[in-house]
Amino acid sequence: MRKLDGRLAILSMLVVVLMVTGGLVSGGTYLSLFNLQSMATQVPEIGLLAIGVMLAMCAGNGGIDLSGIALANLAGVASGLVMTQFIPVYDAPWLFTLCFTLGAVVVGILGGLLNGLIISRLGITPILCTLGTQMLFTGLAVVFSDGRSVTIGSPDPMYELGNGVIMGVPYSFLIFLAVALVLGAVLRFTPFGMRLMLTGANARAADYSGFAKRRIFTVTYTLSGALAGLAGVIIAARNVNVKWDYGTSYLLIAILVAVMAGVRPEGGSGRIVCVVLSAIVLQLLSSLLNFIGLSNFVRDFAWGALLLAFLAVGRFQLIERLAAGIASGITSARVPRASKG
Amino acid sequence: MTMTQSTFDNRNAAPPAGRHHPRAGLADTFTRHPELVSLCLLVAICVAVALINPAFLSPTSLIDMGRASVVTGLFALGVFSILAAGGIDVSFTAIAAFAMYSLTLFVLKVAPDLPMAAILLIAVAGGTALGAVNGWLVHELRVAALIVTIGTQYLFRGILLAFIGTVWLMELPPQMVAFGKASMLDVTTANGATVTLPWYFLVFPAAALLTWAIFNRTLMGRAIFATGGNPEVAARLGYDQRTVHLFVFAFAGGLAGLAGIVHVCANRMANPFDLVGTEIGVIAAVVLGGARITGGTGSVLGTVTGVLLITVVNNVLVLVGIPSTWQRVVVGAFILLAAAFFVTRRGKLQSRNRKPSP
Amino acid sequence: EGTITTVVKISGIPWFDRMETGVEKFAEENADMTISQVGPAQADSAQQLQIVQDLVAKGTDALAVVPMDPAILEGIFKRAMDRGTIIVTHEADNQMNTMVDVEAFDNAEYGAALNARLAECMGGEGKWTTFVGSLGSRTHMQWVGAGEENAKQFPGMELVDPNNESFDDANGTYEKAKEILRKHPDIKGFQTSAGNDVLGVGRAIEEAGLTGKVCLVGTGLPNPSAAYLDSGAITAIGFWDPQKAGMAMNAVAKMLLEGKELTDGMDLGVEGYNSVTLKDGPGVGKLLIGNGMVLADKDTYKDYLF
Amino acid sequence: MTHSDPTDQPFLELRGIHKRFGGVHALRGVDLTLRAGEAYHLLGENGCGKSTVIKIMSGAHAPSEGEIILDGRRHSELSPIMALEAGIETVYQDLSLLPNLTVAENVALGEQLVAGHGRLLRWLDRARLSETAKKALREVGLEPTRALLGTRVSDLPLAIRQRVAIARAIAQDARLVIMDEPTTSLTRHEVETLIEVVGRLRAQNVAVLFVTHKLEECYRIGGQAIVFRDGLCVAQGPIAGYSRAELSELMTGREIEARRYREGHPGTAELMRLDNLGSGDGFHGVTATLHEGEILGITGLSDSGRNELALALAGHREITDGRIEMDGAPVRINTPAQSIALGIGYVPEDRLGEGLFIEKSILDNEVPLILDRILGPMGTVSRTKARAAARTISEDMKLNTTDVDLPVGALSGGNQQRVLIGRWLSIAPRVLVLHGPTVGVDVGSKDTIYRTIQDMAERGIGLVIVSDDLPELLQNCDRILVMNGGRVVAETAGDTASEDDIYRAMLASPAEAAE
Ligand SMILES: Nc1ncnc2c1ncn2[C@@H]1O[C@H](COP(=O)(O)OP(=O)(O)OP(=O)(O)O)[C@@H](O)[C@H]1O
Ligand SMILES: Nc1ncnc2c1ncn2[C@@H]1O[C@H](COP(=O)(O)OP(=O)(O)OP(=O)(O)O)[C@@H](O)[C@H]1O
Ligand SMILES: [Mg+2]
Ligand SMILES: [Mg+2]
Repeated sequence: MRKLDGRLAILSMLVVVLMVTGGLVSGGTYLSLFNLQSMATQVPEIGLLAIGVMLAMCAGNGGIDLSGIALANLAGVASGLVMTQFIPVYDAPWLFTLCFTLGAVVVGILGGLLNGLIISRLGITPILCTLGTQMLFTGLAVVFSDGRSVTIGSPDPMYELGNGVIMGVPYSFLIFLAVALVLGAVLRFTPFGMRLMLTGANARAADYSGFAKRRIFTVTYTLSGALAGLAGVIIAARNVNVKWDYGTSYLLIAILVAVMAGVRPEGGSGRIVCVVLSAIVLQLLSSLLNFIGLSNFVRDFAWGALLLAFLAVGRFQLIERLAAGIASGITSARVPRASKG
Repeated sequence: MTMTQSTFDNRNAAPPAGRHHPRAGLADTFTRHPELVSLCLLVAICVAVALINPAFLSPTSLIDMGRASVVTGLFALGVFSILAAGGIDVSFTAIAAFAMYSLTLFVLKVAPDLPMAAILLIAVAGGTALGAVNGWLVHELRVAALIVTIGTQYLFRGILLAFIGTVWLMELPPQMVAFGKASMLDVTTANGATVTLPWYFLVFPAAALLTWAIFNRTLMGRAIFATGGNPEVAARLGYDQRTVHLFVFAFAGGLAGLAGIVHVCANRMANPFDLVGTEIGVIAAVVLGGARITGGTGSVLGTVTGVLLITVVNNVLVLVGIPSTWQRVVVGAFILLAAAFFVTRRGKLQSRNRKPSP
Repeated sequence: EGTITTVVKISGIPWFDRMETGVEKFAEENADMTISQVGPAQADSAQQLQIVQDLVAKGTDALAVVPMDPAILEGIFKRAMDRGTIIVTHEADNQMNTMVDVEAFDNAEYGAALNARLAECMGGEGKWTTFVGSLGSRTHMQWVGAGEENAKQFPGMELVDPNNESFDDANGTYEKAKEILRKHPDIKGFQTSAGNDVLGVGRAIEEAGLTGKVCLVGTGLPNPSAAYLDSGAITAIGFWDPQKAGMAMNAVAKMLLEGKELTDGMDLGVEGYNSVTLKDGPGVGKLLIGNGMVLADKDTYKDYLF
Repeated sequence: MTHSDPTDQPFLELRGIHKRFGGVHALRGVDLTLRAGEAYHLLGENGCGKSTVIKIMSGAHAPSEGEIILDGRRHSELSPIMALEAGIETVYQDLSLLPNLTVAENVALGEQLVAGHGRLLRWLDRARLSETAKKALREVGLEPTRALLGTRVSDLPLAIRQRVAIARAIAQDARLVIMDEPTTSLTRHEVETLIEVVGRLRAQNVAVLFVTHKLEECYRIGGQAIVFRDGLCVAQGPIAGYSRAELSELMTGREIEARRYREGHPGTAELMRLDNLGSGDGFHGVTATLHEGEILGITGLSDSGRNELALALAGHREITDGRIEMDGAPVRINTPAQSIALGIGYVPEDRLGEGLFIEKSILDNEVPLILDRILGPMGTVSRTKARAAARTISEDMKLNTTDVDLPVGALSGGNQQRVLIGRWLSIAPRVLVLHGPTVGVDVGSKDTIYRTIQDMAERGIGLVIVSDDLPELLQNCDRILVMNGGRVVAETAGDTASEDDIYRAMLASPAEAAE
């Protein structure tokens, strides 16, 4: 518990530090409403995918979801192709937006369900399964769209969804926060969420407690798929078009966001607020570097260094020690080590 | 012996499946040697492809696949070592890119006369050093290796591209070109095309042999498996965890460095953007070869088989006439089917086991 | 005064390094303006989108973008233009939301020209195949499409296993090319699209000892291709000079910033763009086409050292 | 071998050893002296620091304070390899076997590791490996067939694993063999073997340090008793000089008498009937009844089918023959969930591996079965209800803490087991199967657990205790079934049965038993 809160503290601190630095180096532009909104609209896609990765990790059993962005693209492509076929985009904007969203989320759910079933019924390791489905989903998107980008169009509701703001806050960001909030509550307060976390903590004990482990895995990956579908909708709304190869670099970034948020790859623990903050931190950092005009290779470097710094901070409990003074020794959590001699 | 054997008969000690099932002998062999499952799969695929297009069996295509497997193979051996110790690595491609590019640049700019042997040695040494950084971080930070190596992948690649260079090196030092071209075996086909099996191909079997020797003939190999099986217990039993961690990551790093140089020489140019992005595929190959992602299992033979599986599948798509739009679907479906085949083979056996939980 | 930022598909690769020399040249000539080039570290349209979005938010006056994927940038371009940002694009003749798209040449003409060169080498008959960077790359698909169209003039030319994806990775292209050489031992020609394809296919041809027996024409840069051109593994390369394209984009952006009018047949003051064709684009903007196409072979590539 | 005379300088001495884990002060100044050729019994309640002191001797932990004198040389801490080189061999409480290595490797690799002073870059001597392994396995009464040598430890049943662990400890020339609760899953005969092994070791002038909760064994082995309480050594002397009651009192600081707990009587209503039940090659033809409020004991050797029967009742093992009736109506039990729905609970044997969510809080560990019953208005788990439920369970089970947010890993073994049993009480089960309910639990906690068991019976719950701790069964059960070779071979009343009769039934060859 304490440790997670430490993480929350660092992440929040980083948000502030990055904002202040950005404000200083850009002479204020960085903190302009427009830029804040612009950054906020960039967070949701990767944020939703990272939450998906987190869910899979929390379920334990070597859980990970590599198929997120592929599924998001497939969802956008498939739903886009079908809906533009049957619904006049600009004549029935609301109907179209609704159906497209629904379609994409359904595709996401189906894809996630496929992952879930393969993992829980066939017992295939998640990393292998989602790697396979990642290619499958990408491949299907290529086949459906013949490799071309699919134009969704931007009827008003779609445009608003991707770029509109309410009281200065982008809709997409609000949707992301809402989803995070709901899922956070699901994980913390519903029987399913508690079972999910417990299963991740000890799958065999979960067995003996009569948890329907297979169903838990299935639902978890389905949720992750639904999030991917939603990410697909936001991508479509933001970019007007969807394409099968969008966001190939998101694969590692989503994992990066999740682990920076302190989600344990072994399962059983992780907090959604940390994932949200961690996504925001990466966004702030990457926008800041774009503002400064540094090469994007420096960004890779900075992300790597930041992640490692994070680990060091967590490992040596720097935050806790800062708070508690240098009272307790660092040796507490040490695993025995053979000394020479 | 003084005690009564009747009470101490160790029927239970025999593998549980062995008692009541006549076919258990074969089944048991499969459980103990998952690499045999992959081997069967490999043979099945080869037969299927050969039936569809006999050209597959021509020496030229076999040689081509052989050389195509070298870089992936070297990576895979490293990944296998790390998986066996219970870790995982996604930074090895970045290490390879780092080693190959900076070394090529160094040879071009500073030491054009460096003999090839020295270049290979430096590549291995450099890779080993970067790998050791991984190992050290994993050991000291005590977090999942996946996380650490995601960090170092970004870090290494970032340093390479931001501070060392991005310019492609099209003109390699002559000794590297020669190394890439030196041919061990030439086969001339009907249309006058020649296919050469270069000497560098031997790097893969040699590395596989070395890995095999380390795993099966040295204490280190056992210590790595011990760590993968249960790190705390291994530590208590006197297997120095720091040594194990440093060793596996350094070893994988060394192999990655070597792979990088082979890649450059074979490719006749040094492109710093190469390789990174292929890591998940390599891990898939190792897992298809029977190593579990949770550590403590796997074999060199299995790893080699897994590499060949992936190489074959990637290299016969055109041969069997799959249009390019469908190729991803086919590879994805293949991975899923292969994994399912694998798991059901193993699962059947395990259901006979007395273990209660699935 | 005024900032123009050029955003390329991916930074660090030779093609865009060459473009950067153009951008730098233009910056020297316009010392009063802030002119620079950036690009993502990975070939991913999402990364490029982020950069563009941040630059728009930063308040850059004009963006000269070579889209990784024009479709993906439609949304942000529209918003940028609404905000008053000048948008100029390159290699995106289907971009709806751009003020001017600068093309070095007409894509269909270019694809046909490559194919004509290939057909000439093949003597108008035999099997041939095509490579594209990716099935999603519109210009590449246009080029091979035009090539296919052109090849119809020669009944003896048979297209086999078309549109192989190279992902602009020389090594992957090499493997794929070898596989094709195995499957079709009698193949006579390759038409390739992405900048590295000629290197991979060229190496496959050379190593198989088929130099001179198999023809290879594709997009490539002179310097990297030099060795294979000399050996004859590459028959000819087609390209346009990214340096000039970069300068042209920036020149157009500057004119738009200054509120000047673009006219058909005008001179941008950049080689290859001395008398440009101005057409209506597919969307709100104009399509500006230069005459920058270059086809070079063994004998002529030395004139273009980059 | 060079062995020092027992009267000579001691082999190992601990002086003023303290050990702190974060805020937990596990050892508070322990002084201990171990001499060659002597047997020691380290006794104490759960959590008093026995395992910790052992880990300090074997180099697995570094002490926070104090010094270790090994063969006359002072050290502030030992490393595992130093301890091994000095001849300190340890069978840890968790056995510390490497699950993915073979039996031969587990037993004999240590020898080569020590020979190389812990250096790992050495060639492996395979011939020697198998020689050493064979010799050591024979010592503990396992026939070292090729199949056994090559079997992975994870494929072995627990009892054999324990013997493999002992074989590992004696595979090389040890000078001190430490065994932390080595007999928990051994049957009586296997214990006999172990006692013989200990005798032989002592004859070879090897010191042996035992940790166990089974006092009977200590008396049989003889030697010195060392009693720990709350991280301190409170008594040391020849074990024969202490009575059971004295030892219990020393350990707990209070008096506990050995007595039959069972006072109540089973009801008359039949709760569950097993009719000719069978499960693959686990067990067959099991017919039995369980009444309301009855406590039924099931015992047998580890391969007698008793474990499989327990698992089958809990839905973890397929039932292939026969049927189960509850309240006279046939029921199906294929999955744990079905079993739970029928009101059948199961407390697994392996507390840490199969029972607890060790990183999670006490609350999380106590409520997982009733998540659906403590919902708030929104269909979410009500934190207040969960907290209340957890508090009640904690109180019912007399946990030594009221803080339900504490990680359950911070509790001692006895308290952890109580959490686990409490989890099942929360669903008010009709039948509760307890598999080894007091394995590795000290006298004090045992007392609480037995009282709870009796309480449950009073409430009409049918209890099945699967155990090989015969006194436990005799103290608690109405009836005891003895299994052998997959069948029930004897049934005795709990108050009249004698340990000897039960042993005889357990140990008879299956053919004899069938008669
Ligand atoms: N790993 C740990 N982290 C934090 N606190 C711990 C840890 N282990 C133990 N504790 C604390 O130390 C206390 C003492 O534990 P101990 O095992 O001595 O309990 P106990 O009273 O002896 O229980 P029992 O009667 O079951 O033996 C625990 O109740 C707990 O509060
Ligand atoms: N790694 C650890 N971290 C924190 N506390 C620990 C750790 N190991 C042991 N403790 C605590 O130290 C105390 C002594 O534990 P130890 O395992 O030595 O008890 P024990 O006497 O062996 O008990 P048992 O009979 O249950 O095995 C307990 O309170 C325990 O919870
Ligand atoms: Mg205590
Ligand atoms: Mg203990």
